[in-house]
Amino acid sequence: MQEMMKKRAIELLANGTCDRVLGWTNGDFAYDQTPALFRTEQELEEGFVYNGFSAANLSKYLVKECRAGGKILVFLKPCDTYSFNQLVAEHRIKREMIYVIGVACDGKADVEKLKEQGIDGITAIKEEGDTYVVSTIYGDKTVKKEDVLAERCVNCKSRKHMVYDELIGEAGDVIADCGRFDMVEKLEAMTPDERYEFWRGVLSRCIRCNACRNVCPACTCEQCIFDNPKSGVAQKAAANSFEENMFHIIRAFHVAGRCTDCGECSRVCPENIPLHLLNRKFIKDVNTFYGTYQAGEDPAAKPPLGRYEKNDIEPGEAGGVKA
Amino acid sequence: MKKLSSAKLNEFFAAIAASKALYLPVDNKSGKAEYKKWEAGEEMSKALNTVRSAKDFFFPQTENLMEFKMDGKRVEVIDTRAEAEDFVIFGVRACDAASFKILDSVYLVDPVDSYYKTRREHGVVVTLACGKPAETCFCKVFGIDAADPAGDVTAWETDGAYMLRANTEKGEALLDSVGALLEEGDEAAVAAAQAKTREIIERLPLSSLSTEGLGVGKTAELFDRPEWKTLSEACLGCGTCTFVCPTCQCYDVRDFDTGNGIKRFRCWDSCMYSDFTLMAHGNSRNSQVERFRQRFMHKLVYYPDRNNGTFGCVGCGRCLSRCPISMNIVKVMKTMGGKNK
Amino acid sequence: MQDVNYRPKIVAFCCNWCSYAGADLAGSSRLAYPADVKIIRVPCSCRVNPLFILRAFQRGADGVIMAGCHPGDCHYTSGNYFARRRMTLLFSMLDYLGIERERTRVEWISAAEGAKFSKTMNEFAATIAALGENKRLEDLRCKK
Amino acid sequence: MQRIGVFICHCGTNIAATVDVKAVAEALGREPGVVFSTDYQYMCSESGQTLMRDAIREHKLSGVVVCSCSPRMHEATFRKAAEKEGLNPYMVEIANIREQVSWIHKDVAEATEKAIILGRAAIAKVHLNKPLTAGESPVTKRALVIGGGIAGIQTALDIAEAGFEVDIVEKEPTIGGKMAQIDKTFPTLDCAACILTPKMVDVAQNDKIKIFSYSEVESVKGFVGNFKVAIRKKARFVDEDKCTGCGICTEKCPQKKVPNEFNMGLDTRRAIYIPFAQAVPKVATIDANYCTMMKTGKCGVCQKVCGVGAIDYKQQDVIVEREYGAIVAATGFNPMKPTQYDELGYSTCEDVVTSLELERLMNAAGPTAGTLLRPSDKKHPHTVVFVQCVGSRCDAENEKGKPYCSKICCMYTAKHAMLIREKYPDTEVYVFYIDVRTPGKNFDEFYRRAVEQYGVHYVKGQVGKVVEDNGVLKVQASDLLSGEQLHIDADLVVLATAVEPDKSARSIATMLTASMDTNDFFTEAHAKLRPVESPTAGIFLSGVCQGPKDIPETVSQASAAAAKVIGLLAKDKLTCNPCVAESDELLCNGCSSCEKVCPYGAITYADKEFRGPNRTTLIRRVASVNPAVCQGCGACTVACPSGAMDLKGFSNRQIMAEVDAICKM
Repeated sequence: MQEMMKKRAIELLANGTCDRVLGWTNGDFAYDQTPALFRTEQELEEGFVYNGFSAANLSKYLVKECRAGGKILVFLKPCDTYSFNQLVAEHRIKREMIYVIGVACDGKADVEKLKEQGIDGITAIKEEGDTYVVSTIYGDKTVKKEDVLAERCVNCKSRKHMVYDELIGEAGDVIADCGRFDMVEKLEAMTPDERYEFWRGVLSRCIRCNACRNVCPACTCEQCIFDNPKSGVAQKAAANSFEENMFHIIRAFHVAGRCTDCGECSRVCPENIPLHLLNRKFIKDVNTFYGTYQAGEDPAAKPPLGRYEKNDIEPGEAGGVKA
Repeated sequence: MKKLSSAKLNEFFAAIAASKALYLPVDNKSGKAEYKKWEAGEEMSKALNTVRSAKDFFFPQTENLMEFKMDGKRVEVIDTRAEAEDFVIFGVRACDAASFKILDSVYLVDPVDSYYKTRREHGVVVTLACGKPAETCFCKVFGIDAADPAGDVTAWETDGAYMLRANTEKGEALLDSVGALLEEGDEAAVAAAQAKTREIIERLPLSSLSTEGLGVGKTAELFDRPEWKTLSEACLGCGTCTFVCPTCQCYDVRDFDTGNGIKRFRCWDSCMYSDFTLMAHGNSRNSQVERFRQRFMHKLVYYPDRNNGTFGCVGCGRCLSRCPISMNIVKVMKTMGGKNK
Repeated sequence: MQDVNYRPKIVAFCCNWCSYAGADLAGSSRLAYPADVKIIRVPCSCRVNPLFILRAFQRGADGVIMAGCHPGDCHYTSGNYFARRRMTLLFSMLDYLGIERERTRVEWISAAEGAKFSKTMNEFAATIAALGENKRLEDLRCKK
Repeated sequence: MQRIGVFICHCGTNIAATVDVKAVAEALGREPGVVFSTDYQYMCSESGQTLMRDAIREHKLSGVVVCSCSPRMHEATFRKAAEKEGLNPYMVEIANIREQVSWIHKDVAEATEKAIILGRAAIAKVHLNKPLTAGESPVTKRALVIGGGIAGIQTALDIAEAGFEVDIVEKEPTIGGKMAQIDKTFPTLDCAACILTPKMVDVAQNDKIKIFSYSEVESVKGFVGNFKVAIRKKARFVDEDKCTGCGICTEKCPQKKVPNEFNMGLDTRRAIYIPFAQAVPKVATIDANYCTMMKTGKCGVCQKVCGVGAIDYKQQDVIVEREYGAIVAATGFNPMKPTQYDELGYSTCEDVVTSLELERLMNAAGPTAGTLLRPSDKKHPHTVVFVQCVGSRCDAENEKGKPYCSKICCMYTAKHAMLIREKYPDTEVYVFYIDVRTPGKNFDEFYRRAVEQYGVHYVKGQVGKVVEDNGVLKVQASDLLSGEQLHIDADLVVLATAVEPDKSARSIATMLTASMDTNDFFTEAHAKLRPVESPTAGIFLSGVCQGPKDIPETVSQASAAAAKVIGLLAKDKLTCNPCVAESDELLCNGCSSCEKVCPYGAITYADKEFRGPNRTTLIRRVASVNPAVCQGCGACTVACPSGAMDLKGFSNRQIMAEVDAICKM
C-alpha cells in the first residue's frame, strides 16, 4: 500500500499533476507520524509513510495550502473525505486545486492501547496480516490489530470515500450499523445527575490546550471567538467549571451540522476527554429531529441549521421544558 | 536512608495527610495518571508519569492575582491570592523535579514572584526514582538521572519496600514527622534498583540523543535554518506541548469582568498561540514558523545562553506522546543538532 | 439549605415584534408576573445566540426563556424557524450535560397574547423558584 | 467612556405611583459613565424633551437613557429629540419601566429595584452604542390591494385618485365581496348594490387600477418600498380579453346543477357562469369541478355558442411577477358556518338559515326574486325567529365560538326584522339577544324603530333548541327578564353567525410577515395610534381583516389605509433601518453559513485581498451585507461561528452587556 502510494505520488509529481504531496512522514518510534508536505521524489522516498499509525486527517491542511497556490496531491482516508467535502462546501478549500487520492483504511491503531497491554520501550512496529509485531527493548510482542484499534475506528461509520480523483486500495462501504451512537444512548439513559457527574469528571480535566479545536477540520475560523478579545467571550484558560463547559458546548454548537465525526478531537486530546461524544450527540439529534444527515456526504446538501421545516420539533419536546 | 514497608504505605500517606495536604499520582477514569489530593482508600498510580507535570503545584494553570471592586464610581483594589497551604507532593519523577529548578531560575530571581515563592516554601517534594523509563524518555541527555532524582526526599521502590532519603531540611522534617513508620534503610537495595533503571535507560532509543550543535551561543547559527519551515509545517498551533511541559513558564495576565468588579488572574500562555505576546502594534511573531522556532530556540538556545548552559528541557517526553501531530523537541534536536543527523 | 430570601434571576429574550409587544400588552392589561423576570429586547428570536444564554447562566441567571413569534408568523419570515432548531439542539445538549432541562425554555407569544405572556412568565418563574439556584452552570467569580 | 444622561419619567402617576423615581434617578446617577440623572413628570411632553435636549447640550452627553414607557411607544420620540440636539439618535436607549415594571408590580421596593436594574441594562448597552446612520432605498410607486370587497375597492380607488398605480388581487371571479350579496344596508335601508356597483365600475374604468380577478397571491418577497409579489392567475378557461360578458354561454351550458355560491347555495347556476349581473370584470368562468367537457372531454357547448372564441379549455394558471411599494390586506370575512351548533338545527332543518342566506332570500336578484319564501316548501313564513350572537361572545374556553363581538349582527338583525315586518305585516318576528349593541350614528334610533314602530318582539334570552316537527320549527328559549321558558312554533329561524376572518388571511399574513391575533385578525401596529398599519413596514390593513366592522367603518378604514399608502408612495426614497448586519471582513472566513439563513438574500461574497503575516498578501472569500436589503433580523449573526457577522444596534457585546447588567449579583 505504502509503496503504491509513494510510486503514484512520484509519478504525479513528475507529470506535473501536482507540485507537492500532502502525506505522512515517520518519526522515532514507528507510531509518531507527522503530516508532511513532500516536494520532491527524494523527499517521498526518504520520508513517506502510510500504515496503521497514519492517523492524522490531512484535509484541514488544505485550507492553508490552497492559499499558497499550485496544485496539491492529498491522500485521504474514507473519513477524511467527509471533512474534505465539508471544507469544499464551505468554500474553505478549492476543489480544483487539489488532486485527491483516496486510500483504503481498515482502522488505525492507538499507541495508548498498545501501552495499556503492557508494551513498553517500543523501537519499531511492523504490520503482519491482522497483527502488529512490536519490537521493544524487552523483545518482540505481537498484538492483534483489533485489540489496539483507535476508539474512533471501533465505530467507523464508513469505509467509502465520498470524493476522490483516484483510489488506491479497495473501495469500501458505508457502515450503517456502526454503533457510533451507542455511548450517546448510554449517556442519554442515565439520570441527569449521572450525566452531570460524567461530564464534570471528564471536562474537569480539560487544560484548554485547544488541540481539539485546532485539529478540527470544521474549526476553520480566521480567529476563534474564544481567542478574540473583542468577542467579549475570549478565554485563554478555563478558569473554572463554567468556562470548561462553555468552551465545549459552544465549540460543539459551532460545528453542529458541520462536524463529520472524523474523531480527530478525541484522538488528539492530551487528557483523553471523549469530545466526540459531544459532537455525536448533535449528529444524533439532527438525525432524529430533522432526518438523517451526514455532513460531508454531499457538498451540495443544505446543512441542518441552514434550513427548517414548518413542523419542526419544539425545543421543549427535545431538551428544555414546555408546559 | 530510611525504609518504609510497602504494606505501611497507606499508613505513611495517612500520617502525612494528617498534618499537610498530600498529593500523589492517581489513575483517573481514563486510566491516566493525574495528581490528586490523597484520601483514605486512594491508590497510587503505577504509571510512569502523570499526563500533566508537577509544575501545576507551584505554577498553576490559573491563579487569582487581585480584584478591583467597583461601587458606582469608586474602585478598590483587593489582593485575592489563595491562602497558602502546606503540602507534600509524592511521586515526582526526576524530570519534573529538575523542572522546578528551571522554574525557580525564572520566578525566584529578581523580581521574585511572590505567588510562586510562597507555594515553593509551603511545598515538600518527595520524588520517586523511575523503575521502568519509556521510549519517550530522554532526561539523561540533559544530565538528569532518573534513578536518582532530586527533591526534598527521594524515594526508591524496591521489593516490598520504599527506601527514603531526605535531601533537605524540609525533607528531614517530613521523615521525622512520620518516623514511627520508618525503619533503617538499605543502601544496597537502592543501588540495585538504580542499576536496573540505568541499564534500561541505556537501551532506550533516545539514549544516544545529543545536544551537540545546540545550546549556548547557537542563536545566529540556528535562527535562519530553513528546516524550521518544514518542521513547523504540520504544527497546529495548539498549546498541548506547552501545557504538558514541566518547564514552560509563560503566562498571560487577564482581567475578568464580573459585573461588580474586575478579577485579575494569570493563566498559562503558549508561545505556540497566535496571540502570544500580542501588543498594541500587533504580534511580534506572525506566523507559526516563527512561533514554533521560538518555542524550541527558547528551550535549546536562549535559556542555556542565560543559564550557564542548562537546557530548558528535562526530557520527560510528555510532548512526544501528546503532540497531536507528533512533532516534538526530539525531532527538532535531531534536525538542528549536529550529531543526530 | 435554600435561602428563604432566595429570588430567582430570570432572563427573558423577547423578539421585538411579537413577544416584546406581548409583554407590553401584559403590562397595559396589568397582568402581573414576578419582578424576577427581566426582559431583553432582540429584533428576532433568531438573534439569540447560545452564547447569550450561557452568558446569562454564567452571570447568575437561574433560568433563561426565549420568546418569539409563533412559527409561521415571524416578522422576518423564517427567523423563528432557525431559532427553533438552534434552541432545540442547544437545550438537548444542556440536558445531555446533565444541566436541568427546566432552566431553559422557548415560548411563542404573539403581540396579542398579553395574557399568555404573563401566564408563561408566572409559570416559568415558579418552575425556576422550585429548582432553586443554578449550580451546574454557575461561575463563582460572578457571585458576591 | 460615554457621557450618559439618564431621565426617569413619572408618566404622571403611571410610573411614579409604583416606582420611587427619585431613588432610581439617584441610583442610576451613581453608575459609571453617568454624568447626569434626573426625573421628570412627562418625559415625552414638549417640556420633557426640552429638558433632555438642554441636558445633552449642557452636559455634553454622548448617550441617553430614558426610563419610561415601552420603546415601542416613544423610542422614536426621544431619538428625534436627541437628533435635534445633534446627538445621533441611536445613542438613545429606553428602559421600559412602565409596561415591564410599574404596571405589573405593586410593591414599591420591588418595582424600584427592578427599574434600577433595567436602567442599568440600558446604560450598559449605551456604553457600547455607536452612532448609526440610516441608508436609503428607492420606492416602487405602485400598491397592491389583496381583496376586492368594498374595503379593497375603496382603498384602490383612493390610491388611484392620488395618481398611483394599484393592482387588486381578488380570488373570486369578480370583485364586490360580501357587500355585493347584501340586500339593504342599515341604518338607511338603501340598496347595497345601488351604492356598490358604481364603485365597481369606477374600478374597472380607472386606468391606474389593474384587477387580477380569480387570482391569488403566491409569494411575497422584499420589504417596504420594494416588494416583489408573485400572483397566480387561476385558469378560468375563458380568455378575459375576448369575453364580452354577453352571457350566452351561461344560458346554454347544459350543466345546471351547480350550487350557486353567490346565493349561498340556495339555488343553482351553470358550470360556466358569471357570479352576478354587475360582476366586474364581466367575464365568464368555467367551474372545472362541474364542467362536463373538463371532466369527460365531451360537451363543448359553450365553445360552440361563444361568438368571440373566448373559451379555452386548455388554459393554464399563470404566475405574474409584479413589484410594489406598499401592500394592503383587505381580505375580509365570512360568516361562520353554524354547523357545529346542532342544537340550533342548522344542519338538519332547511328552514334554519344564516343572516347572509336571508339577505339572498330577500334580494330581488336572489333565488326567490325578493319574495320571502322559506327554503323547504317555498311558503311564506308567518313566524320568524332571529337568534343573535351565534358563535360570537363565547367563553375563551368554549372552542365552538369566538370570544369577540361580531359588531354588525345587532344592526342587520334589526334591519331584517324591520324589513320583514314592513313587507309582511302578518309575520310575527322574535329576536333573541344577549345585549343589543347600537353604538353608531342613528343606530339606536333605528333599533328603537324596529321595536317601537314595527313591533318586533325583542326577547333577552337564549335559544336552547330548535327542532323540526312536521314543517314547524319548535323553538325552545328562555326569557331572562321574565324568567320563563318560551316555546315558539316558527316557520323560519335566522342565525346571526359570527364574523370570521377569511380563511386565506392566515397564509397571506405569513407571506406578508404581518402578525395576526389569536382569532386570525391582522394586528395593527398600534391599537389606537396606528390602526390601519401592520407592524410590518409597508403593509396596511383595510376592512374586516383587522376586526369586525360595518360598511361605513370599513370604508373609512379603507380610505385611511389608502392615505397611508399614498404617504408612502409619495416618497422617492425611504430611510432604511440602520440596525442591520455587518460583516467584519478580517474575521469572516467566507463559509456561507450566514447566507443560508438570510431571508432577504442580502449577503454576497467576494474574493478580497488581505494582508497576510510578514508582508504577504492573501486572497480570501468574505461576506458583505447590502444594508438596503438587510432588515436586521440577526439570523446571520448566530449562524456565524467566528462572530464576524454582527448586528448594529443589537450587537453581541451590547446584548451580553445587558445580560450582565441584569444578572449582576
